[in-house]
Amino acid sequence: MFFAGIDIGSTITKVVVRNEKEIISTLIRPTGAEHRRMAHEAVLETLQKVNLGFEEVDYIIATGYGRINVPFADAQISEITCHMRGVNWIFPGVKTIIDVGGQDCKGIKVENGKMKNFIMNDKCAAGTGRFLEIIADTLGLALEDIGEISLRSKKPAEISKTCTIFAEQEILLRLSEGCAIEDILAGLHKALANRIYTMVGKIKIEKEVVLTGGGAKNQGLRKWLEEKIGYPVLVAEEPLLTGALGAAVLAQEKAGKMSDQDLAEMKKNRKLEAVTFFKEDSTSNPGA
Amino acid sequence: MNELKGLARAAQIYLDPQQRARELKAEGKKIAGYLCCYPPVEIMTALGYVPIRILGDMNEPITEADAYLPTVMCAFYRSILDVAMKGRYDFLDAFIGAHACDGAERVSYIWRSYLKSPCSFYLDVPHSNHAAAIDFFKVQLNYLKDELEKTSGCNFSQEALREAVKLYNKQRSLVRSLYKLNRQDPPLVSGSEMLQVMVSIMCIPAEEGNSLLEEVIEEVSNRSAGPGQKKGRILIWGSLIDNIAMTKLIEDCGLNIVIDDTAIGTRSFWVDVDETSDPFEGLAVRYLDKIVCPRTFRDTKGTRSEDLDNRFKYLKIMAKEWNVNGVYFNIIRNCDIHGYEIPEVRDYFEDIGIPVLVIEQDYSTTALEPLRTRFQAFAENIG
Amino acid sequence: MEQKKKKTSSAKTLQTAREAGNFGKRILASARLAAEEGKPVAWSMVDWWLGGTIAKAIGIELCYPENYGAFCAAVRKAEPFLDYAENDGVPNTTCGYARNGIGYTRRLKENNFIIPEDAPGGGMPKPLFLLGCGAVCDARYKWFQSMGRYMDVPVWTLEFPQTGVAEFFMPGYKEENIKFMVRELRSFVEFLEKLTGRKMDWDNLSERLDTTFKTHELAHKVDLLRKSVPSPAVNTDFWAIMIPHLYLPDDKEALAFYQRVYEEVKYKVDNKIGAIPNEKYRMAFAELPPWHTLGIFDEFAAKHGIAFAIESWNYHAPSPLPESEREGVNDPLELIARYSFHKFNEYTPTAQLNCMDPTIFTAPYLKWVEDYRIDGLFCHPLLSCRPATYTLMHLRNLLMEKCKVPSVVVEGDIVDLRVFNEEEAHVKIEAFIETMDHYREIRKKEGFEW
Amino acid sequence: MFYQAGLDIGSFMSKSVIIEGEKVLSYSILPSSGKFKNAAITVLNNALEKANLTFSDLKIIGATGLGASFIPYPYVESSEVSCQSRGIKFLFPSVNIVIEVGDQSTRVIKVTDKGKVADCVINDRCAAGSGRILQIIAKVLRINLEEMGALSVKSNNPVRFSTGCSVFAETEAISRIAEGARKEDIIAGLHQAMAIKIYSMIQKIKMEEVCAITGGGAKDIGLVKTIERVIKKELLVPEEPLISGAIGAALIAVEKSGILV
Ligand SMILES: Nc1ncnc2c1ncn2[C@@H]1O[C@H](COP(=O)(O)OP(=O)(O)O)[C@@H](O)[C@H]1O
Ligand SMILES: Nc1ncnc2c1ncn2[C@@H]1O[C@H](COP(=O)(O)OP(=O)(O)O)[C@@H](O)[C@H]1O
Ligand code: SF4
Ligand code: SF4
Ligand code: SF4
Repeated sequence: MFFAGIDIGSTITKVVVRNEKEIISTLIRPTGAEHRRMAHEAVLETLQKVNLGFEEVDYIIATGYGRINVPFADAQISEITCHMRGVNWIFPGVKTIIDVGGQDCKGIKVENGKMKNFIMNDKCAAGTGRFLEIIADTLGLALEDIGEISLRSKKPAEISKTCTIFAEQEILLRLSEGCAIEDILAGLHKALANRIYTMVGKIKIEKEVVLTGGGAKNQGLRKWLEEKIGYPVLVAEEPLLTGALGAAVLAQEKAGKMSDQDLAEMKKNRKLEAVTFFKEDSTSNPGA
Repeated sequence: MNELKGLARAAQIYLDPQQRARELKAEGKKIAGYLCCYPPVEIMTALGYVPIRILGDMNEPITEADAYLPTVMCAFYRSILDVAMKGRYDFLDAFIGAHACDGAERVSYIWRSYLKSPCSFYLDVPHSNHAAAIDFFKVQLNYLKDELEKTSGCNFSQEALREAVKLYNKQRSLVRSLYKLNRQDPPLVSGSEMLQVMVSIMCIPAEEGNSLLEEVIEEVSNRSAGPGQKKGRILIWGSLIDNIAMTKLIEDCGLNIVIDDTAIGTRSFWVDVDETSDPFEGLAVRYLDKIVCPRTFRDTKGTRSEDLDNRFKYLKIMAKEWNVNGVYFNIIRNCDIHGYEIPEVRDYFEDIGIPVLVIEQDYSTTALEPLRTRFQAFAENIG
Repeated sequence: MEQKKKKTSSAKTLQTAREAGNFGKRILASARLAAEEGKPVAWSMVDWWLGGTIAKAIGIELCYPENYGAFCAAVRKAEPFLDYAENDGVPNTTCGYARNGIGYTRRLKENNFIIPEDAPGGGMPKPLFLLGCGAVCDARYKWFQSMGRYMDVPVWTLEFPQTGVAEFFMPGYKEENIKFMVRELRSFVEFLEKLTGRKMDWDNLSERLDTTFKTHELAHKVDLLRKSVPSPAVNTDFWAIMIPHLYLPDDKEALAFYQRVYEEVKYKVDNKIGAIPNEKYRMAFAELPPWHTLGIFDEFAAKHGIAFAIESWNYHAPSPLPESEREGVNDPLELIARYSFHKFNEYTPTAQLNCMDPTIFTAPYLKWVEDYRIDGLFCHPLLSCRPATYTLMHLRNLLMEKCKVPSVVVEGDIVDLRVFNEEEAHVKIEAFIETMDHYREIRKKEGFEW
Repeated sequence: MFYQAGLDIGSFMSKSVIIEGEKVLSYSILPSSGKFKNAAITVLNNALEKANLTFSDLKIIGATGLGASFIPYPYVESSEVSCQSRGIKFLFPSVNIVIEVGDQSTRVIKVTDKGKVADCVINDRCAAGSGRILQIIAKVLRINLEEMGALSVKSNNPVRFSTGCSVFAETEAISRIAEGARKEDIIAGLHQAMAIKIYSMIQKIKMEEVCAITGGGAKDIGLVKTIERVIKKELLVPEEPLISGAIGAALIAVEKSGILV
């Protein structure tokens, strides 16, 4: 049997396809404006890599920011649950998950594989992966590199503005003053780590701590977070995939609870078509 | 007058809660607006006023109020002052402010510094249920009566007050009956429907409210398709909710709201007024002592766990009788009263194995959507 | 978090103000000593001399978590406590003192009630009970109730009625308030006697009251002296010297201290010695200060010649209780009630005159701007204390409308320095100088006194 | 008579003016591009050139703005708030209130008869509501900043933004485009959100008779119209809104130095 999880993040779309035992194929690609109708293609592409047909997949779960309207998914599950399950699958001993995504930052407490508590910041971009993207962009550096570069600093610059937009300006100001790029980057990463730490600290950080989501790919962020927390954090080999992985794991679980007949019936009804899955506006007409 | 009945009528009133009051005003009735659940509606009714609960508006961006209130305060009360400054409550004949919490207290003050009604009274509600406090509150209620009497055009009579007590006790018992219909699984009334009914009965005369409740009870008792079964049965605790955008969002995410302990909900109706020989006695005890809201301090007696039971036992009972498997703490940001209470109530529920979701919300419909993921994750977790 | 803020504490202009810090340390030290000797200690909210004096008269040592919050903030050690409280689920919007206190208590509990070694100022020992209060703000009892969470000790809340301006003048209303307060105090005494097994020492109480009245009278006289131009003392002095009159007014040493404060200020007034060189503007400050960055006021003084002539109504001793109120009152509890009620309502007639509500936090300023010849009001809305912030916008409206005194608003917090932006404060003050000039002219044109 | 220069080295744009007595002789505007020193030099030289003057003709230079400290020659510095209020008063003697929508902050200033600051509200901790968002959205929509206004005016169905954050507004705009929302509706929605924010700022210092708008945002006719609709008042707009701060800087410099005009 085959199961798929598709995590349509605000920034990056991730797909994981599994059989009963292991991951057999994955895909990571930007969610960018032009890809927002292409969830079905992302899934097909992932399947193609291992020569699977769409009908062969028994259960598909969509998660992430754009999960709400994926017509071919058999279920939608929030990314909080999916990340938790994905990380727990890789690190069974995990107690605290810090997920730094493109649009939000979450802290999740896990106890015996069950979610105990979570906290989420999504009102201000200042504590999210978007912050890093904007910095990289402002400095004309690749997102992949800024973390490493920041590690070279011996004297992190003081960044006083918290707002992402203003931090961007502050970078320019510091550059004009002749501050070294690595020091600026170190200052920014430190500030980001502090904000994330304060937020997640509210649910009490306990060992083992796993850092996941796109932010986990950033070495600088990881280091400064570890410094705040006081001990090392774990990171999956590919931290971007934990949400999709969790979705795939859940897919297997759900499929396991259904009869073959029901599964077949469900598969028949799937619609593999292009529909925009971003529909955040469903309650913007409240009170009516 | 109006053909709509039951839930449909409630939905209609909810859309413009002050409309009925304006109609009555045009017919020559006097209208009294009050804050929070502490000013006794019985006294207003006994003096010929139609009492209406003053509400905010989550749909209306707060602009005018910023000239009078800082942005760091409870957005519900900021919104109240905002819509009032924009004229929504200009028709009131009496304004009754109350010391429910600091927010309510200061807004009462500021309201009457700028908006003048023919009659206005600030009801000082003591902080505790000490014996001296109850007596003091009784004195306060008498002052309220005197003040209202001056402009009501009718004379106060104990008899009228006793009648009003009966009328509202009946309302309370109807509300409790309605909520009881949600003990079954799936519940018969959705959280949004319930909220529409609660808002409605707070904004129309008690007799009308009572018939509305009777209609609704009959309607839903016979219904075959209610809100349907969802993943979780939850209790909502905390600051109030007065807009169905909020309850709809929660229900959309797979949660049945079966019971609540909030100020526009059971907290205003759960307990009756005792029919004491001096009606003010019964009123003072009911409003100050029998309404259980974290704004009233209850003495610590004995051990800590006894203290906790003294403060929150009713929640445990609610949770059990309505068979809930999750609790949502609806905290309007900057609400100190509920804010300080979060850790204790959370632990209290978690001790009996019921998971809790805490959200500090901003009292604005535009800020709701980002909460969706949280409710969904909570539903997945308890479902 | 690393802080690179320049100067934190302020250079006080009064010699006595520099000494006042000892009182704060003394409060903590005597509480710890008492605890070591097995004597009862309680944590008390500032309750305007209601319960504290009574508790002390029965032999209980007090310390004040609120004051401790200000202390931790001033030495910039509050943040870990704030975090620790937030960690347990207390919203970060609640009172900074409260979060500091809750965080501290949580630490204390986890350390088996042995004061942590690194506790700022030596720390507060575990109390026998917690004394909350209903005056001014909900935090004063909700916060104490929350601290109870960690200690399993009883919490007592003293009632403090809050009256509306119109209601205050209703027939019999005031006496009902007093009656209520006296009954409350009586049950508090019963509570204490039961808890400690001691008997109330009424003579001791009367003596303490007597001292309190004397200390306060001096403190009040100092306030009156501060009306002189140039200002003999400024806000940073006041925030230091207030500690003895706010927390230890019934203490003989505090009384002696105030005598010296009075003499020092009197000398400066008589010789026209200003607290700051070159006083050009006189400002008032509402309401609670940024304890972590008091040095900023020195900078304002140096840069623009701003003297903060009066500030923080909440912390000031009231004028002496009028004779008419004392006459025939033999019960010390009634005296306390009348005095505390007086503190909160002495400006109610001013409020009535101006057709406004409330008295607290607003009416005193209406009188002060005239008495102290104030050019501008510095409003400090606090992110974490709403009670002292709720009425600031209203106050600014009133001052402008009734007295043509402008205000400048700089957001910040008492404890949480993460939300204070010094740079912003400087920019705003700089622009505000022009504003004050402008309204000076307007006041002159409209025939105001100053 | 003598020549005075005013410089406003903003985070986004550097502006310079040359004034003689009551007359603005010339001005120049350049992007700061993060190189404040260069921008300051070039922008002043350009204005001098336009006025046919040289540096030595200048009697005094006044400066303001985030990047003022990078100016390499002597100048008199004043706060941005004071400069805006003085500059606007110079342009519109009747004005009581100025709304300044700059790159980093939005300010509402109450101005005295003499062009001094009577009161002000500044929004500069969070970029939500500042002029910066206009640029961000223009970039997302792939249009020029200058085109925004005209498009916004055409909308009859403004999108309702659910976020205050400028960064997320960008993402939200992207989603809307993906859903097929029209550009004009997105821009109009943005303008609506900004206008409400500005309205509530004005409320904090109370509305007055004559209002003007300046700063980069004033160049956006859509924003100006939306604010006018929300506050129910017409706004005065300078011919070149970007330079009002620089004008004020020049004027204040003269006052501060005590030179007699
Ligand atoms: N190679 C990388 N190096 C550093 N950071 C990265 C890298 N790839 C992605 N990121 C960060 O991850 C974020 C996206 O994370 P993701 O968890 O996919 O969020 P979402 O699920 O919201 O799309 C980006 O904003 C970026 O900051
Ligand atoms: N032609 C234009 N149309 C619309 N908006 C503009 C235009 N030019 C500039 N702006 C806006 O004005 C802002 C810059 O304003 P400015 O007053 O120069 O700020 P600062 O002084 O901080 O640099 C930019 O962020 C941009 O949004
Ligand atoms: S939400 Fe909070 S501030 Fe608002 S009424 Fe309730 S207790 Fe008061
Ligand atoms: S007045 Fe403010 S600072 Fe003082 S205890 Fe109350 S909430 Fe805290
Ligand atoms: S501070 Fe900046 S990043 Fe945060 S909400 Fe405001 S605009 Fe967005």
